[in-house]
Amino acid sequence: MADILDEIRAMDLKASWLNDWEFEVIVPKERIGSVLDYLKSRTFKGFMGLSCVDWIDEGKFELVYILQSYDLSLEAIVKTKIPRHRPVIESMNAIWKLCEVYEREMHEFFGIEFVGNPNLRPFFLENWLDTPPLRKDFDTLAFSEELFEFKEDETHGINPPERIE
Amino acid sequence: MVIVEFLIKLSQGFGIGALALATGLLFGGIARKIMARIQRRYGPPFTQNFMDLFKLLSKGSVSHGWAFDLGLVAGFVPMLAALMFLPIGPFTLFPSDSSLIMIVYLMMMAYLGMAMGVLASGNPNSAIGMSRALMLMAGYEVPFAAVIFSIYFFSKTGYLTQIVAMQSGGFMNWNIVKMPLGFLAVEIVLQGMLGEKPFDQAIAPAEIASGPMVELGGKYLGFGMIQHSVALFLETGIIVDLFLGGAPNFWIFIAKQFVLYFVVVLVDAILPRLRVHEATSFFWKLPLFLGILQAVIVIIQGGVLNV
Amino acid sequence: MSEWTEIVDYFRGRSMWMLHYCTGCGAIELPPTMTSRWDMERFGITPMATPRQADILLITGYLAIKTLKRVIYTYEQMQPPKWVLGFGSCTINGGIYWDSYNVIERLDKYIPVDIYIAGCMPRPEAILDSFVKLKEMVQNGEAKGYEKYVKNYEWYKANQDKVLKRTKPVLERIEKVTKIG
Amino acid sequence: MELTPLNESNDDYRYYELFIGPNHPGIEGNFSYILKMKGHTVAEATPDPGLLHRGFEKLMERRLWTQNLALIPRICVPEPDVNEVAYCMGIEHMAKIEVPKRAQYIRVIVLELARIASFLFGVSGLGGTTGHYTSAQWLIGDRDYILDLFEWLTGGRVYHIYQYPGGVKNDLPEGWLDKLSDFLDYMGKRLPEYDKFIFKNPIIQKRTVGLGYISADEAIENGLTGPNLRASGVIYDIRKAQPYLVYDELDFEIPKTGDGDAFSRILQRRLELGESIKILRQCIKQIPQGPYRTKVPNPFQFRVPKGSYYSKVESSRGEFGYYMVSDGDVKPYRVYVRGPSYSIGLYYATKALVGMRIEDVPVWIHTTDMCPPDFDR
Amino acid sequence: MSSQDIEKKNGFAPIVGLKYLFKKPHTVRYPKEDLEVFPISGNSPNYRGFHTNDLEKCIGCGNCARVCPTDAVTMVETTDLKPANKFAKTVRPVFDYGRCCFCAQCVDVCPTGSLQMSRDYIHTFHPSVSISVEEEPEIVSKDFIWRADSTHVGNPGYVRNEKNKFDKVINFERTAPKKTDPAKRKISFSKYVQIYSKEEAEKEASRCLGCGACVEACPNELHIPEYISAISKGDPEESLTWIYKRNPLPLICGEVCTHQCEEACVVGIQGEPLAIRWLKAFSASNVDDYLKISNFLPKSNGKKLAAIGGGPASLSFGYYARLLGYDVTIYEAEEKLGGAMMWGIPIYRLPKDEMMKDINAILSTRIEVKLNTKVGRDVKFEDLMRSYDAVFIGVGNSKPMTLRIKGEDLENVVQGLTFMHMVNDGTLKDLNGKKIVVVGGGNVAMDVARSSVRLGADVTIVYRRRIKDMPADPEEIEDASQEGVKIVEMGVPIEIYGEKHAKEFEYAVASLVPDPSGGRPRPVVDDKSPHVKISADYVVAAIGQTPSIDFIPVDIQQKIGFDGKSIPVDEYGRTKVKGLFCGGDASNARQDIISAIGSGMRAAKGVEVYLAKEEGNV
Repeated sequence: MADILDEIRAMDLKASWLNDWEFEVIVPKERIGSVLDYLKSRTFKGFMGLSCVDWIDEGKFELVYILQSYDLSLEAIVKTKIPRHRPVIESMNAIWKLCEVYEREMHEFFGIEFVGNPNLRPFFLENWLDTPPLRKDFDTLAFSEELFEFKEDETHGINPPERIE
Repeated sequence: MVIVEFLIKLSQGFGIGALALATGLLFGGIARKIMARIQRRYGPPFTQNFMDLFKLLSKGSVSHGWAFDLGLVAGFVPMLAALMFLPIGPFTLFPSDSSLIMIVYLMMMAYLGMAMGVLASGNPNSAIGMSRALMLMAGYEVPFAAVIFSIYFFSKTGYLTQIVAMQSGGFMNWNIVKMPLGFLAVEIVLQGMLGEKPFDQAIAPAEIASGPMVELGGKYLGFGMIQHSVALFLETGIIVDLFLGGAPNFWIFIAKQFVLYFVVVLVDAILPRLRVHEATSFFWKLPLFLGILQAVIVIIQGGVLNV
Repeated sequence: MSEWTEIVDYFRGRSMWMLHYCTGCGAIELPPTMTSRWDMERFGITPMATPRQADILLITGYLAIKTLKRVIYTYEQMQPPKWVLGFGSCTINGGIYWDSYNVIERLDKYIPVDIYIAGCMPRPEAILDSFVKLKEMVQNGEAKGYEKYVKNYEWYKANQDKVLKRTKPVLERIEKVTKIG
Repeated sequence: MELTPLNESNDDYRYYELFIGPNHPGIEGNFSYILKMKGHTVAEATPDPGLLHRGFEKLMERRLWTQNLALIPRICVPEPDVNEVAYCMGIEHMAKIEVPKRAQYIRVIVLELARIASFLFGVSGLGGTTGHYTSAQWLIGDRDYILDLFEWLTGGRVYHIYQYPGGVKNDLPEGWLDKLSDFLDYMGKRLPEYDKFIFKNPIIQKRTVGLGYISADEAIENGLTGPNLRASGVIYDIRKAQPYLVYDELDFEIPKTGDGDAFSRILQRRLELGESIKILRQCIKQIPQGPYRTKVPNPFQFRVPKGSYYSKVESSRGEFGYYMVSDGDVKPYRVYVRGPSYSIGLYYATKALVGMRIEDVPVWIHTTDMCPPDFDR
Repeated sequence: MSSQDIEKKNGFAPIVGLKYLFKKPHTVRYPKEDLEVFPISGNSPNYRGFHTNDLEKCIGCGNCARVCPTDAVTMVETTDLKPANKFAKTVRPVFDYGRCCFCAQCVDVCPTGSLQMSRDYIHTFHPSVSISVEEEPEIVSKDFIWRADSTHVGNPGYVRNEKNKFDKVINFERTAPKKTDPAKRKISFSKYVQIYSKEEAEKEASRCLGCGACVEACPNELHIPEYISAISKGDPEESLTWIYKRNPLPLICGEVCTHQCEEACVVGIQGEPLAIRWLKAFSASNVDDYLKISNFLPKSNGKKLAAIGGGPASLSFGYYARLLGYDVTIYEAEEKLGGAMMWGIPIYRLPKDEMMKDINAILSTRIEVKLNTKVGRDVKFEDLMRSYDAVFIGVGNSKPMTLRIKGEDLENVVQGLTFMHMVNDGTLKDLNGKKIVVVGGGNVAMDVARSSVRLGADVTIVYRRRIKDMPADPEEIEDASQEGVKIVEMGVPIEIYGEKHAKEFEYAVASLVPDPSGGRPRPVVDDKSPHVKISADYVVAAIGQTPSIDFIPVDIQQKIGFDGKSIPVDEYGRTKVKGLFCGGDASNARQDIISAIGSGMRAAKGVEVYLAKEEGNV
């Protein structure tokens, strides 16, 4: 089992175990397609999910592909970072057709462009005109207050004791 | 005198209508109670259907055009008309005109009228539902026709009053004893006619959101409900007349109807719904087989053996 | 005439058909309420498949913006008299999703609500209790939300449009979303 | 709605659109498929999710790690406990918290009870769609007994909010295990009745056998998990393959059906229900005494060390996963929820529904036991 | 049943369902019937329904409001209750059931156990037809907001009371710092309490709920939640930044503060309070360069200030005045800075190098110090008043109170502070085998007793009331008795016998009479009280002291209204004389270091206010 990690490392990629059944691979953006393709050929056939993390301080989006091997009982977490200001990455729908819907979701929630994905229409949201909502710079409370017209009392009624500073 | 007679007939007609409606609603209510028991609960009061109907009639309603309204009337009136020719116990409004063919024809008219109405609503669900209802009708009318044929052949008459009269004189004279297979086929057909499971494809709430009824609301649904209740009374009544020897008085008539309906309800409670083509092909298999077998037996009995 | 109204109201209260529409997570307590353990059919309340036939609309919890649109359609399709029940915290003041970008805060800004039930989510007992209350209200002629809707249609419509027909971003954009092509 | 022919000149059929959901008794929850119909047959299915979208992933970033425990059960309403357990297990892994044995047993009990409840709920949905209302009434009625158990244990019927990083919130109440054992006896009596009433029912079989067949390879390719995958013949269960909690100490099997059709999907669930009862009986026998929670810092000071982890639990619908990222603060940096119904409901359905007759659509939906809130989030 | 068995089709199998036609339904006919499955009828015994709150027990800490994931809890000012204790706030939680998700996290985090949940859960509201649509949302949401009180208390549900308080998410057990064994520590003056290790500190800090009840209890209102939170985060530097905002002597306070905050700590209501003091010591001892993290920027505005006395008040005054840009000169009569901290506190509690770390940090802000310069003797007070823009008096209390009994003027009958001075400056080196009687129950008494133990003496403390009434820290008392100090309760000194030296000490065992005015019970000696004599080589009276401001001319003394016990000042430390400020024990109600620091800081602010006003006048 452990040799899969050696194989990946031999490809000049960073990989490490997270626990007995899970390892993560950090892949540069350009090689993501080939790495996923390789993993799929190495029994990682199940595509479990695609997530994205907004590292706003770094100015990067981190895409996280979660793959499952039913033969090895292993989970592979493949991560890649793309710049935040022009988030473009190739679509993986050539490898997994179902990647399409996950990418559509990430496009909607993060504004990431997936080149080669034919279907990036609005999905969960209707008539969304603001910043994609899962970005860190989107303030959901402010949005809610503005759109649904209610005001939040931030102090909870507690007046801080007056102190001489 | 003619006028007086006409008025009497008219009021009697109204009486029959009201009676059929009340009985149908009551049956519906009791059926809900029975269903509830099988489902391990108490269920609504048995007068619930009356309250539902009253409420529906008092509710606002939306029409979908003249065809919609007309269709509903066309669905409702033939059903009432058919009722007028049904021998209810000893009583028949038009004793000389209780032709079975006419009643069945009027009933079909009612369904077609209904079809016209709901199709006018333009909702695809009701279109699907109606096409299903008609397909189902094509299913059960065939075995029903076979059984009616047997009865015609057996009784040598098409008038319900005469068929009832022929069965007088005790249980052994009832057609159910003489034509048990036919009765079985008709009981299955009744399940389909009443649209009870496994033959409720036409309404199928989870598939097509109650089918034809999808656009019916308020008073329209109320009329639908009246129609259904009258149909319930009419259809069970026909079978009572055909197979259970009619009845010496009204109460026994209702009791017999209820026994028939009770079986329908029990089956309804334990079976799910078939696909529509499965249902139709089912009617063309078992009930039709039974019906034809019955016809053959009758023919052999009457024609060949000449019993 | 008033006797007649009373009679009508009496039967309306005894026969309330609810729309079978699970708008939110409170709907999970509806199956138990509908079925054998609690059996709401005892009160003459049955689920109905289409809004045309329904008398009561249950807003079972939060409404996403997308659902709000459907709910308004549904509500407008229902025939008067019709009543709306607001289930749980979410319909009253936003509930646990008070800060969510996709969930409305107060239901009665968009459609009139006749009765609110506390709880997250309300237990079957609470639901039954509210049905009994609603029945009494209907029979006393107190539940007139649908008339309110007609009377104040402009106000409701304005509120609905504010949420549903947005034409420009709600918040000032901090960063421009990059789009290609 | 009008019966408008769509402009497809090369086709003689009249296409029309039909909405299955959101306001439709045939759909699970508040979700919608827009079907393009050709007669009674589906020509194209488009899922229309988002009707339950609440932005959980955003809201979680705004709340403390433990505050989220009140939020996450709502991601999958019929089976909320898997969320809590998966989330807590993820936190425990990242913060390296040991969970006492007793707590792990209690978690297994809760998970398996939830699995039974979810089965009853799911199959009752099938009863509802096929018009087999009696079975729906029975199953939901019996599910209520499980909710009673939960209510006694946790104080809430549906949302238990019972798990906590490090264990469970409180110990089993006195007499609870006896009550559980009584319930299992009751289920033992009821199961043969279900079998006769539902599974042996010729019409149920007629409606489901052969419907929506999917092969093992296809199932993997389309991201199916859990009973849906196993029903296609891939015997993979996280409880066995990557045992978490104390599943490796318990003796149970993964039943094999493997026909890949709708009937084998519900049958798979039914057989797993038997295994769940077996597991529960073992738990009652084996549960050790002792502490039930490792004390962790209080909510305001509870910081999870920097890192990320994908924690997963075998729910009754499949693999429920939480991908969590922490930047070492009191609030999660990012939580991504992988709902088990996502791939089947939003992707595979668009393939599977095509060519299906309208009456089979709700049946198919209910045999896959999809749960819209878990992909709408 | 195997899978093949189940799979077998059977057309008659469903008939099994019909048997329920004749069985009793299992419906619960609510509202006629109730559930009967739990030990009690109705919903479960620990149901999470509406909240109840014991308003008298609640202290208004607001933890419920902060932990609420739905923001449903608001703390609202109330006027109709009397507070549970002196630290209790008057705010009480109000719940918005248009928000609440009944998760019970508020109950789990309630430190007093006053907040609980009931089994009641039904509340419906229907807006009346007459309400206008614009008002309706407000009216509806208001109807679901109410203060949790005892309305539902008769029907308890999800309860976290004394019995199952450990199910709460609060950690009630303190991580005690490592202490040297009593047998070992009683022979040495080296420090016996270890400062927390990083792990211990983080563990202890992680118990903090962050409610800030301690802030109001602290005489100087330090940013306690913030700095504890920073420790819990593993960042002692950030922690010290917070501390330094209001306390320039963190390590000293970390070691010897009277920690009022810990008395107020809400965790202490049902468990052990946080060791706030030790945590402060942890962050101070883990940072080397204070000034770097305190963001001190040397600047000067050309104004000059003088501070009389080298104790904590003056040091604090000096630091904050420097922060504002003033040039400060400290006049200290002794040879070392520190005042009471230097001479009054034994080194096993406060090693001198730790103390100097704090003091040197302050001095490195370029404060001028004039040691061995006693105002009144070496410099004239009037000169100071003339040559400086403002003068701060931080002389502390140096005039001891007397026992007022016979034999007090004997040799070897000394005052507590004098005794400690002798210990600290090394004049008293050995008390081996000597018997020492300490009169008093304060921290000074403890210091005297325990220092004497370390010098080899056999010590008895005689106190007028019970041990639990002693003003000294409970921890100190416990440590003292561990070290073998005998404590006599309710001993009222009667007489000291001896010719030249004290030989015997007599006290009477009093009985306690409740104080009618509500204070602590008073010891009363009557004829029946037994009298006890014990032999004593030293009698130390540690019963308090008063300020001595003889260096101030009498007319000014009168002007500022000195009554022999304290100097009256306003909140900015201003006396009634223009340009004269006062702080520390001389003017404070509480006589401890942190109050002194606070008064020094306020006086620095007061100087700013005063001088700004002066300039405005010009």
